[in-house]
Amino acid sequence: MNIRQIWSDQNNTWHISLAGEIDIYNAPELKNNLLKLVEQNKGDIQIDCSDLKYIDSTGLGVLISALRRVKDYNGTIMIKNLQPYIYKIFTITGLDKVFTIEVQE
Amino acid sequence: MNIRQIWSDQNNTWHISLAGEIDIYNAPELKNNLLKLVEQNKGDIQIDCSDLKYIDSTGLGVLISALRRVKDYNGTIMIKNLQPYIYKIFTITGLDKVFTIEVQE
Amino acid sequence: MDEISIKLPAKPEYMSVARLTAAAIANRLGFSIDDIEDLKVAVAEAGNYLINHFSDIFMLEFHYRIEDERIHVRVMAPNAETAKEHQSRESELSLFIIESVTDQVEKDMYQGSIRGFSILKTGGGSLKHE
Amino acid sequence: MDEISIKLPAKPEYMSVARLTAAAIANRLGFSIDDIEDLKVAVAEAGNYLINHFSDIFMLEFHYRIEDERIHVRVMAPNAETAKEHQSRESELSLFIIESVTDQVEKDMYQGSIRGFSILKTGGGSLKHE
Ligand SMILES: Nc1ncnc2c1ncn2[C@@H]1O[C@H](COP(=O)(O)OP(=O)(O)O)[C@@H](O)[C@H]1O
Ligand SMILES: Nc1ncnc2c1ncn2[C@@H]1O[C@H](COP(=O)(O)OP(=O)(O)O)[C@@H](O)[C@H]1O
Repeated sequence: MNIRQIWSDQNNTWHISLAGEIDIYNAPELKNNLLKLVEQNKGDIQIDCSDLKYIDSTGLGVLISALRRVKDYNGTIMIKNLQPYIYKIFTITGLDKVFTIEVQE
Repeated sequence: MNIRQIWSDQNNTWHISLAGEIDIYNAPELKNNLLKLVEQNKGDIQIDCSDLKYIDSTGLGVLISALRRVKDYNGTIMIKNLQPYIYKIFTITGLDKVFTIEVQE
Repeated sequence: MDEISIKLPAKPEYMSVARLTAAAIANRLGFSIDDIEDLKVAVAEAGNYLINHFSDIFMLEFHYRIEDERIHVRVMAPNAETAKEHQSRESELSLFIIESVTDQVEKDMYQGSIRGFSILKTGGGSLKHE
Repeated sequence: MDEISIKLPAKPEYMSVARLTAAAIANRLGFSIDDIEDLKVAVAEAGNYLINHFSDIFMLEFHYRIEDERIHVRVMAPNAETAKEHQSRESELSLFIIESVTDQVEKDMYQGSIRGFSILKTGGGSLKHE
């Protein structure tokens, strides 16, 4: 797993890119990272998943938990460039209704 | 494993490209292919290994066996664009002395 | 019919090994990329579920039975006995996912807890594929 | 210390599974790309050797023992008894390769035949690396 982030003052948004595999082993690290970011700046979150190869239920749980924090201050989480086969995991679990998602063409 | 070949009348040579993994499972298929080619045209052989990811002892055995046939009519086998970590397998087994090899930069 | 079995420590860090083995087996059988991914996901979520469910789980076992275009895989926590008090909410997600990406799932129960999954995945696309 | 074990049919078509598992384990331990490749090659050649050596080999077993930066792997043909009459010439190549890419190899002998390999590979580059 690889996480990079840039804060944009202009549109009050964290631009995050997630790459590699997110699973039960490294999901806690992702959770710590996301929680630190929203403590630092209470903004919206855009997650670019162009290079995300795999996410499991534990990784989804982290996203849900982050969404809860972000909603506390009326922020949003947007997930971009999700590969179709990963998007499938979001639809199966109903999370396509919970997050705003853009699938990769 | 993927094998492609083109016969060049001009320099009396089979231009072969080997891609993927060659192992105990598919080495017999490689052997059949090479033997058919040298039956068809008794020429030199150039093998491009740019996309060769793995070769095991069985694959090396096939190359040795092909070399023997080719030497029967005074032909040569040249191995090109070998990845350094695969070249290592040739040096370990002394086959760097037996084949003419060009390693990938 | 061929059989493959794998035993791993029931630790999060080895789930990547479980996934890669599942993918390697499905790949060897000539499954499509989608079906390989489905099997990998199902096996991983079965492992996740068991790791999350039991406090005394040490080993995970994966038994593959391979026939033509079908893979049967049992994922088991052989000696696990004690369910955690608080079940993580991700476990529901795991169950959803396993059921959706496979052709058939049976749960092996032990004292009211799921202690294993018997999963069937066929190469021709899962029945519940979108 | 963690242990992983894998049992496979001793058939050429499953050696890709053996390789991928070896690579996945070494990758999990943070081995360098070269060391991952070395372990993969050693495990595969050990399997090749045994498949080529015995006429009555059905199963291959791989036992990994993992400590810090070291992987011990035993590759075994537990019930194989009958050596083939003609030993394939690739077997010499297998032995050469195994010895060159690992830190230590022990051969388990049975009635004059090698029936198993105990291989040690450390993450810090093999001793015999060029
Ligand atoms: N609807 C849900 N489905 C699956 N998992 C969830 C759901 N909601 C929360 N989770 C997971 O359960 C855990 C607890 O959620 P939450 O109430 O947000 O607590 P926390 O504040 O510890 O993140 C979180 O880590 C999250 O991963
Ligand atoms: N020096 C060698 N080292 C390892 N394997 C070899 C060597 N020479 C030949 N072989 C392998 O042994 C087998 C027999 O070799 P060869 O005499 O060329 O017979 P064939 O005509 O059946 O190819 C070949 O398939 C080849 O793979």
